[in-house]
Amino acid sequence: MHPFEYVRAKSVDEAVAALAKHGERARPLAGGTDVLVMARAGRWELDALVDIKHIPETNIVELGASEFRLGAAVPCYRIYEDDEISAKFPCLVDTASIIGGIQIQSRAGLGGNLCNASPSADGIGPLIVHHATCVIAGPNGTREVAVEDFCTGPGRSVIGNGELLVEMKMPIPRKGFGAAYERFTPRNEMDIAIAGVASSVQLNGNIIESARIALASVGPTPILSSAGDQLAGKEATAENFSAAAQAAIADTSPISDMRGTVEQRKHLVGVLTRRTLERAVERARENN
Amino acid sequence: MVTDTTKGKYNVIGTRPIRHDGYDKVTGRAIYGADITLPGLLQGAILRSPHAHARIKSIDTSAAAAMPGVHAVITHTDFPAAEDTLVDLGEGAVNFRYASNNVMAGDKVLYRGHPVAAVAAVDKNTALEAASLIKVEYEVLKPVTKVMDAMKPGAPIVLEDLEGQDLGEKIDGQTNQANHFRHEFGDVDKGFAQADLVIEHEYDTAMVHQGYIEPHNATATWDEDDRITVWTSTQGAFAARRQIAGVLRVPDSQVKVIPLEIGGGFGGKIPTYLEPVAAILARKSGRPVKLLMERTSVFESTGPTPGSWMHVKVGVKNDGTITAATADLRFDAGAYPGSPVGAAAMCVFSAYDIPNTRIDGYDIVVNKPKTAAYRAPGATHAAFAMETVVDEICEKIGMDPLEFRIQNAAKEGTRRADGPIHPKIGAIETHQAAMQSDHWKTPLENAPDGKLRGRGVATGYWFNIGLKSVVTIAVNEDGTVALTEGSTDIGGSRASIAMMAAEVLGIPVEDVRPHVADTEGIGYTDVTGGSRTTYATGYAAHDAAQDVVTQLLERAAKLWDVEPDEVEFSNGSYQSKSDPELRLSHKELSSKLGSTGGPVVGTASVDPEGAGGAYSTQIADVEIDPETGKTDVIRFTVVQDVGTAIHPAYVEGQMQGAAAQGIGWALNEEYFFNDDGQMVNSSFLDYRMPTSYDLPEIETIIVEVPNPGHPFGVRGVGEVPIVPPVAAIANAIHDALGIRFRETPINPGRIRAALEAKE
Amino acid sequence: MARVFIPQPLRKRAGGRIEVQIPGKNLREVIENLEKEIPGAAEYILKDGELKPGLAAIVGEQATRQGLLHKIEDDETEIHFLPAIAGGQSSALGYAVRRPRRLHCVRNVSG
Amino acid sequence: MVEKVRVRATLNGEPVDFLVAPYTSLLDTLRDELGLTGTKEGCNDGNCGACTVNMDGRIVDSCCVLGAEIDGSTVETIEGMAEPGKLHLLQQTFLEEAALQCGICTPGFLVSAKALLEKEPHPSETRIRFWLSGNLCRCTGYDKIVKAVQKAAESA
Repeated sequence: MHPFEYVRAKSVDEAVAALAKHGERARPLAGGTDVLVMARAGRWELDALVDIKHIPETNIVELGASEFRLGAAVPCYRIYEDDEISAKFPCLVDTASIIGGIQIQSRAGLGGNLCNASPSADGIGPLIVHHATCVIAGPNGTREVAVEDFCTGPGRSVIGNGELLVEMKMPIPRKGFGAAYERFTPRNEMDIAIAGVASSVQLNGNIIESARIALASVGPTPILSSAGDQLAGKEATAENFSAAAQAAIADTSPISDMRGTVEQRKHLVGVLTRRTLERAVERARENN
Repeated sequence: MVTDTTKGKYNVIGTRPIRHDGYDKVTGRAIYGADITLPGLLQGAILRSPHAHARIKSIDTSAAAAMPGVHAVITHTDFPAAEDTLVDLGEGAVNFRYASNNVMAGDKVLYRGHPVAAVAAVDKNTALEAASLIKVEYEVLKPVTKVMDAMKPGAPIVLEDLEGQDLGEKIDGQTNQANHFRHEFGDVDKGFAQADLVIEHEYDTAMVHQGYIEPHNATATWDEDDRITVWTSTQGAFAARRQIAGVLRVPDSQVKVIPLEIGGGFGGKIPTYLEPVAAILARKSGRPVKLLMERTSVFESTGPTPGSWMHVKVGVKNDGTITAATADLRFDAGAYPGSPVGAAAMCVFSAYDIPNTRIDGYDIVVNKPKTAAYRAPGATHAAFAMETVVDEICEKIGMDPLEFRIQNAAKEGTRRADGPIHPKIGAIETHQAAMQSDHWKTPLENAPDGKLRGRGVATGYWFNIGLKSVVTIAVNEDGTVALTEGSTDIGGSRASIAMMAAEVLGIPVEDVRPHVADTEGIGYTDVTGGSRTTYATGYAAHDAAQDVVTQLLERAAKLWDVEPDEVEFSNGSYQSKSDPELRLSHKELSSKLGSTGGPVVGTASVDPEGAGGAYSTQIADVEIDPETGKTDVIRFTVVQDVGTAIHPAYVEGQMQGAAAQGIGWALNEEYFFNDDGQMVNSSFLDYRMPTSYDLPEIETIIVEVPNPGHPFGVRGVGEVPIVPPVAAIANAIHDALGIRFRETPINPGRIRAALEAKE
Repeated sequence: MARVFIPQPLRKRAGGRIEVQIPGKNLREVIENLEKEIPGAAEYILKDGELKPGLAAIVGEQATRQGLLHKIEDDETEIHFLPAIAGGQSSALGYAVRRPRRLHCVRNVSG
Repeated sequence: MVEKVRVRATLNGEPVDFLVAPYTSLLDTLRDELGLTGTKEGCNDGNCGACTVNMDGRIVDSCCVLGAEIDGSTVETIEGMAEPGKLHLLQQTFLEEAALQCGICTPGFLVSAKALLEKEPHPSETRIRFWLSGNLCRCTGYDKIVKAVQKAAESA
């Protein structure tokens, strides 16, 4: 492993400055559960890791009147151990409680999961279906990017040299909103999704006003499927969910590898789309 | 019927004391191989081949050697030419030339992860950085990783100088077939003609790893007197010594191996990998050198158990009598000859009494790491094939699978299909106990909506081994004893060995202090493997304790001025036959040793022949989500004849641990190779061993049919419980889905594909 | 006398027989006499006057640990010669390499 | 050459002050720099839990933490679990229930289980199995480990 420096940033500006100084040879360090493993495996050659866990902004967990702000360094456990967040964002609990084991969840968070930009990330789909926006700080100020536009390829994102994901923000769900995430893995825990689907619906009676469906592990990036749009205005019925599942499958472009085959992944997307829509609708009805 | 021979018969045996080494292990004080440190210690790193099969054109180590902090860089040219000879290692044998080539490649790399160079430096990171500076020029060759591909004409040749054998005849020309042997009894054609039903199938299993949590490690010094000392994690210090000495071409006595605590082995820590490399680095640098293996290398470069292709055919009459059976077993040995196909052949039909049998075994080299033992090596593969055929037979002729197994069971006097006659065994008792288990008697509950449930049963045989063990017992003046043994303790054997000594001496087990010695602290002792430790080292402990008793009888006689035969020993007391007043406990007598001739030390060296065989019958309930192909094991019972359970808690632990490994093997574990022959899932993340959240409680039923070949009736217990699980799970999945799987792992992808084909 | 079961590779030379009755007080004598009955048997079983590594001789029901000195107690004693494979480390019989040759040895470690 | 960094932390209740290379993991820091070898390496990539330690009240895989990161933190390892002369209840139940075989995973399991019982004194079997899923054991099949945790919960 190439020897790197450890920089503990106390502010966003300090972090941005440290990242900018080293360009491609620096990475932010949040949970470390991916970045340290990859540095050790020689995936990146780094001169510096910039610890962002001591910056107030990246640690924010704020349930406002209209917006939920989640700092980029907030570890998974702070989501599922917070009753209020758990009640309002059960879909985030779905994902936060299955990323790694308890040890990983003590450190890893959705921000790191996002920046890691893995096609199989469990955390990105749920953010997409919650209409989350990424707040990115950089040498030239702050910009915002929709989560679905954040990843640009396997392990690649819109984050440029010197830039730092500070927080994700998303609207507080209105009444009639429900979301759910489910992945398929051969083991019950400690595994990588062969396929994952996050679904959200805004329900009015039995009519789906709007829906979002995001897919994991079936393309080079997490995918915001068009299947959600097709559900808009339709009734929450098994037939419509099946149609949405077919539409979701059509949006995938999976590969066959050690974790699963193209056929298996497409099939699983269908199953999980149906299941997460059912669960999202259930939650939407509870949230009335 | 669970026999209950132990209860009430013994004072110590059959109880559940706290193990002697337990305190160190729960407090973090126990010293494992990676924990050792020495003054001036250097850290090593190994550069390994990225290719599965390639010719090494050149190695340039100059940049690494020039790096500050680097003390030694070595390649195969630093190794002596190893002897081309097969040497007995107790449990198996080793060819030093292959062993040497395996720890450091010569002109060819034979598998991904094959070591090509090594570095010793001031710290781990410097060593790793230096290793990355070594330039190796390869000519990449086409690899072959599957047995059947390696047997095809025109297949890439793995070992250019291998002389293949086929039924005793040398094979002309280059080949990947190291050997083909056959066992044949009776007339199989006649037997199949007598059958009303003949079932035959082909099987294909993936390579799997033992998955011990502690990676391999070795620390070595090579002093000015040419004395080599190695601290390592090994299943056998003496076997390690022989391998190290063989590769280094020095006499065994020049090498001292100090076995430290061992973090799991299951057969995989019998071969040495890092030890000779650390020794040569130590010699070249003049400093102690430590090598720790990365997890990726543990998968890619140590000894997993083979992938296989098998064909099994069984004929049966409508009344359930087996008339004939044949097996064709083809195992990949890895890069060098020596798969466990011989053991597979010994076991494949050994749970049954079959009049006409033929077994063919093939040992095939491929571009994969050299296989090593893994808990009853070969038997799990064989049982997967045989036991799923038997399940199909039972289904077709409408017979209860346990009744069928009892009707056809091997018993004392039955000839095994590989020749020898079974001694006293407990196959029938094990099946009967399974039949009477709560699990078997409780019908499977209906599955929740959308799920399917099934139950499967399978049985397994393992022959167990004896081999050499030495034990000494020194009596302290306070009545406690120090027990020294050469068997490394992986799963609590210090406790079971101490218990047998305590039983003989009539003292509490806490008064026995067991200690595992290095190769200069005890006589030659074979590896902890083959389910032999509690059997053979326990046998030695029994005999050494008897030796102590004999000597203490003489001391008592001396004290009382009578002849030794006038003193008797019972229940831990020495007493005069003629004068009931003359009576001393072990403890009292121990305090008088100084005045009767000095310390008493009992010793025993054994090489017992009566290991006997063991059977395990297991019941699995599964629940399957047909939409995703996910299988959950919801109930699992292991029934096993253990002879005599010395420490029942650790016997159960062996049964449970083996079952868990077997469940992982059945459902998810595999070496996944890409087209270039590279393993692409060499991490715990993607290798997918079961976690606590993947398994149910594993119920255990201990059956005790004492082994007449052991003073306390012990049979080996560690290996046989991994034999049936894969077949039991496959049979349960069939029960749930109506589909037979003949490949492992039976993972969700395979189940989905089969369901789709069925739809 | 002992009942010697002919290993498969020797069966052709044994005229297809599966077992033969061979005299001998101990295993060494039995093997010597087996060689007279089936030429080549000793070469298959022995190396440097001892049982070959990688080969297990079963005398009675269990692999012998006494080797060639194992006494043959009665005429019904069975003898089998099997690949000694308990732990995978090893191998079946007869592994050899075609061209024994030296590895590139620049410097002998102990020299 | 990257300079070492100074770290001040509380380790098993004692203040520690040391220098460590910034790229060194907490696992290697504990084992190689501070001599606490009770924390074990199994995979070095966060998938086996053998290196589990408690950092500021949360269990973490110490291979996925930098030694430099613990500056200002409180860390507890297996070495800090027993009081002098007295085992922690979980250590005792692990011994009584034969919940260890080779013992290499045991420190990690104990540190994990301790954190669970401190948070949830009476977890269900399912909850125990879920909580411990980040700790791999290859010897026991987990059965006796789960029972030892249950026993400790019952006798607390």
